Amino acid sequence: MELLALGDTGYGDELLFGAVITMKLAVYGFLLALVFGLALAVFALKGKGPRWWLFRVYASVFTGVPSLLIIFLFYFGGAEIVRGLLSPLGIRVKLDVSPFAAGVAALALVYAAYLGDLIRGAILNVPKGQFEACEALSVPRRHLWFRIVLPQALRLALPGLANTWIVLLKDTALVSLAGLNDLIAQAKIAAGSTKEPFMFFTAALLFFVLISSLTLPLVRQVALRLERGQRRARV
Amino acid sequence: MTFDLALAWENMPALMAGAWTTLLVTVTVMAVGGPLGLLVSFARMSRHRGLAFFGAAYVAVCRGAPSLILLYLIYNGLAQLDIVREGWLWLLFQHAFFCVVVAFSLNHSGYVVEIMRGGMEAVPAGLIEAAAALGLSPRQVLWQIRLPIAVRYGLKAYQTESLIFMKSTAAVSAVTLTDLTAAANEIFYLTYDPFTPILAAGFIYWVINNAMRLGFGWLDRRLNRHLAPA
Amino acid sequence: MEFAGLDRYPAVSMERVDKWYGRYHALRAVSLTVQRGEKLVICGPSGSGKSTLIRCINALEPHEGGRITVNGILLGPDRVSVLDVRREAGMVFQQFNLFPHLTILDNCTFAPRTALKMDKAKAETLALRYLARVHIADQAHKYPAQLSGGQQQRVAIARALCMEPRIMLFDEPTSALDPEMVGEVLRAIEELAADGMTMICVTHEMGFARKVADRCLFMDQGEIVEDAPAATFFDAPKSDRLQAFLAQVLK
Amino acid sequence: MEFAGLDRYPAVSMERVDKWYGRYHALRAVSLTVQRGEKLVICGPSGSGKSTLIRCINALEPHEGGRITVNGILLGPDRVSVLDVRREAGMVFQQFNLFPHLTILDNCTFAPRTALKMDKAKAETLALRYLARVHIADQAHKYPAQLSGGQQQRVAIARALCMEPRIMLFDEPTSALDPEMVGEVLRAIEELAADGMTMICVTHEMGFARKVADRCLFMDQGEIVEDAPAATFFDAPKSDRLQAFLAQVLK
Amino acid sequence: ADKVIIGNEGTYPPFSMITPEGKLIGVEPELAEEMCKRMKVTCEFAIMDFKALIPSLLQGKVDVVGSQVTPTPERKEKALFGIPVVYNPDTYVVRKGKTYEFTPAGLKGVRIGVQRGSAMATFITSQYGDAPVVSLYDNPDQIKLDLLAGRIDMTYGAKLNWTAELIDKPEGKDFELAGGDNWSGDTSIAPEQRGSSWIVRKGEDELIAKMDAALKSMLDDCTFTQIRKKYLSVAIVAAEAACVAKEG
Ligand SMILES: Nc1ncnc2c1ncn2[C@@H]1O[C@H](COP(=O)(O)OP(=O)(O)OP(=O)(O)O)[C@@H](O)[C@H]1O
Ligand SMILES: Nc1ncnc2c1ncn2[C@@H]1O[C@H](COP(=O)(O)OP(=O)(O)OP(=O)(O)O)[C@@H](O)[C@H]1O
Ligand SMILES: [Mg+2]
Ligand SMILES: [Mg+2]
Repeated sequence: MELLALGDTGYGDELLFGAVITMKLAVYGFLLALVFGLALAVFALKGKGPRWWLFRVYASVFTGVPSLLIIFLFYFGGAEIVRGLLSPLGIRVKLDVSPFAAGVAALALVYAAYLGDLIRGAILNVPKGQFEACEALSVPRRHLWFRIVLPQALRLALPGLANTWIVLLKDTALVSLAGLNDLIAQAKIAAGSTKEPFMFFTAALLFFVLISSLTLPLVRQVALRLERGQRRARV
Repeated sequence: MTFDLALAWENMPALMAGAWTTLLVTVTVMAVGGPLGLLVSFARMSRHRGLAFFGAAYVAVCRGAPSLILLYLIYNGLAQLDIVREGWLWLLFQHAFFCVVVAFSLNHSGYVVEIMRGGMEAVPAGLIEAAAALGLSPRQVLWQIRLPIAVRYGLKAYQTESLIFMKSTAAVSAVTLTDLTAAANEIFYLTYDPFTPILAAGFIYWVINNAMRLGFGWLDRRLNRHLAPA
Repeated sequence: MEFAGLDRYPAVSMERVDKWYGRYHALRAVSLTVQRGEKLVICGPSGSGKSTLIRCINALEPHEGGRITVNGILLGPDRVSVLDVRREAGMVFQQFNLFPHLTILDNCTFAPRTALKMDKAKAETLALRYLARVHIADQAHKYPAQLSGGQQQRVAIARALCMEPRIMLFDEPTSALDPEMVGEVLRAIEELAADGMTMICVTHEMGFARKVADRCLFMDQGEIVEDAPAATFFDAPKSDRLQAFLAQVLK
Repeated sequence: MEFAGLDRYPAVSMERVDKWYGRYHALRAVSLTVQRGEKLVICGPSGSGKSTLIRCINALEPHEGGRITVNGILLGPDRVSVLDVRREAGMVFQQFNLFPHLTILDNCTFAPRTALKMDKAKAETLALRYLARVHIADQAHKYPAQLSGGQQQRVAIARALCMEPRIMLFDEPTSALDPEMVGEVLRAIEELAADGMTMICVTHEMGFARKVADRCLFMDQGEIVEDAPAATFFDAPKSDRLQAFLAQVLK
Repeated sequence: ADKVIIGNEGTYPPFSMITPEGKLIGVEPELAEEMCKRMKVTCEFAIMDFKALIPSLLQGKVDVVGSQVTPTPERKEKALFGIPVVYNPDTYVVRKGKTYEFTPAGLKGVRIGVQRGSAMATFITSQYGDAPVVSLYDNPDQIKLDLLAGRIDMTYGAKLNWTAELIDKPEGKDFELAGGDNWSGDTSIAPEQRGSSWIVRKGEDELIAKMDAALKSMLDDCTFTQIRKKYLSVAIVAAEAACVAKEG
């Protein structure tokens, strides 16, 4: 067990650093995916027009292919892709895509597709009457979206968001294969150096289980807050 | 960014062999993990406290753990135990494929439990009461009314999970199986071409993904015939 | 009918029945006897315990105190006789509660086949007979979602009849319907009543009550406040509470 | 009131208005003038276009042909004047459509604060005044789900009044309510009517229509079939269709 | 170049490993540090999976692969190889008491484990075709576990490592080396020049020349051998011969 100690005698601190990187990757990836997914949802909201089809194509590509391949593509080909996109504009940059950047970008783009679908569904499930009431009261668009529709959509989307968060968190494990020193990579290094793989892999497993188990009560708290007013006061 | 068509074509047999492994793993795990999840979902919803706790813990671990780690612990971890290695279990656990099926089925079934539970809870109480009022026994109500309706409710969520899970089978390369991703990586290591093998494999995944989607769509139409307009 | 002696028992008898939801006292020492063939209408304000009362008769809710017997079968707090009682009493709900994934015909044959182990052909003949009785046999192969509310409710009635119960319980069978569909469902119930079936019906359709009911109950706060023949119930209500209620409902 | 000349315009005028839902012709050359202060009740069978009519007045639905003017503001097919028109006409929906995550008070202050940029204190004073007018000021800090249907509908009325519209549109304001709660909402509307506000109300509450309406319309299949003062409308319906309708609704 | 990024795997004892303090140690990192000193450049290590090393080099993410790379024709097409830093011949590891004939017929149905993406894997397929059952692993540790567990009959890999990591250890008592020393690399290379090297991108001729010069000077003044001795008792390149002889 002393191998798991923090400080110079064990790999505990290395694992911890790895865990911080894993969490950072997951949180950045998720937040970006959320923002981007929201944009996609609003973009593709209306019926089956060209925008909807554009979104379908996007989603089909990014949800149809394993995130690992997209991480690899960005990591090994990202610089070339960006250069290719910029060169017609006459911009030349020297740039290197770090595994972290590739990971965040890939997770954000992949999960934006999932979240876009989820959020779009949630918005469509907000009763039409809410939109009509706002229109009838001449409420400006911005307020309609940010204060009436999105808070209610968030409540509907919450279970799905929590689920997606857990899936994304676990998907970060793949970025280690592109050379990021996240928790999994640190566990592999510690295992390789000490020849005690099980201890370190079990530790990593417990970390993931812990975080996803903590997610659920947290989500319940948020849900209770959002549910404010939805519950019928029992007398 | 260049896609080397000749290279992709030349390696098609290797990629197809990988895709076959991917499919085989996916289908086997769905066949094992689905019923397993159903079983555990009964424990999860049971009034018996011990069973319910077991169900909750099962979901927490199986759903929370990355399948890569789960797989590693089962494949390499169990092999360290003498009881496993010297008993009849070894006949099974010595095979990477078997370990893959176990690990992924645990993971997959963790999701199935929650999907089933959600579906079962969403069945309107009125339907269950109506069945009870018709004199059906609780067992008949469960199997003939609640379950069939819950399955319909859960189908969409199950589709999403299955598609994500199919893609996550890329982790099986960690235990010597050469699936589609591994096959693409082999080509990558030999050629160091960063685009061709990945894009080719990506395309095959995309095809598998959409084939599964079509399958689910067909199932959905069959099961939800009753919602179609007359 | 098989039991010659059956007629000696009342269809339903409740003696000082108490029902609690947690700490809420939903039925307070309710006593009630319904004779065979009688048509009983129950009304009362929301939350007064009407649904609870008829759900107790059908053992959909367990009761905590007192005795309930249905066609002579005692429904003790031990609830061993639940299935027997449920075969005596068919129930029609406000929300229809048809099984959405089964066709109309399957909805009707489902319980006879699974609970009574009736064979398919016989169950279908039976189902078509009762569907015809509520004038809806031509829809037998559709699914519930393809019918209007009024049609769905008539299917629900046929489905309950297929178990050949001796008593029918209706819990606000028309209150989830569009005004235009209320009529067709009430007509179907009226026809049943004319056949001599024992019926207990929670409803606020006063016109219907006047026409069909032998007896009306008024409930408030878990108690039966007034219990009178239909005529006097409406025209000479005794209690203040019923007077106030009728004044409001009849505007 | 600010415009001295305003009284010269009718509150609402529709000239040969056509409305299509895809290929379905929902309003067929409807013409209608509502004078300021007038109380208009619209009735008719389901699907006859009642909701469509009042939603067109409020520009919730665009119309395809004809002219609609509201207090003299022309609502052309170009719809540039939508916002102006919506400030003239408040609307109360069948399903209340309160914002479930905002308190009653916030529901009422939300539009004045966002659309009119009113400051918080002023908006709250206003809201409490209108909540008091529908007798519900004491519930201001609850959430909609904690109120009964009747109370929710009264909040919806107060919310619309907070925008100080000159015309109120009601689309079946009581048909989603339990029978006991209909009364309280109708009373609140009656009080408004007594204050002299212009009102257009889709409803099947004939008692209410008789008491409050100056004029009644009967619609069928997208057309106004009968347009008469309340008294003659009920007691001497001219068209066969209205006669049949009244016969059915009044049982 | 003032700053050179050196890619290393960190999980290949005794050549490369990471201490509990998180420090990269082993024969190769220490040699590399000394080399950098002599080249008067600052070096930085990037630790990653062996499989990611060459792609990272090609993409410019690292400047040098500082983990021994066996020259194969495909690799030589993509990168410049320095002088050998280790001649680590490949050999088979088998269960004691089993004898195999190392021909396609002799290995028919035999289960062999090799590392994915390695020169060894290519060697096995080119030698025996599909006669043996080849299992591919991400790293040698997994091969060792499966060898011990009995999932595979033999492995083929670097002799020095397998000796240090299995044969010399108590758990390796049932295993032995077999099949002699083999060269999995480019067979066109003369036997005395064989060995694995550090590599740089094509076109970086100046860098590789400076590296080679620094390494040569380390070999000449026996610093190379001193560093090696901290971890390994036997010589790892032919060029060490003089130093080894001097010390007796
Ligand atoms: N499952 C339950 N748990 C707790 N309280 C309940 C439950 N079901 C009913 N109640 C309460 O019991 C009382 C009687 O309910 P019941 O449904 O019998 O009323 P009702 O007369 O049928 O009213 P309604 O006309 O609204 O259907 C109500 O106050 C209700 O809140
Ligand atoms: N958004 C829509 N798209 C297509 N058809 C519509 C739409 N809204 C209404 N309709 C159709 O237009 C017709 C008139 O509808 P409207 O809602 O105005 O009727 P209504 O008189 O208000 O009926 P109800 O009493 O049921 O509310 C109906 O046939 C309806 O099906
Ligand atoms: Mg009730
Ligand atoms: Mg309408």
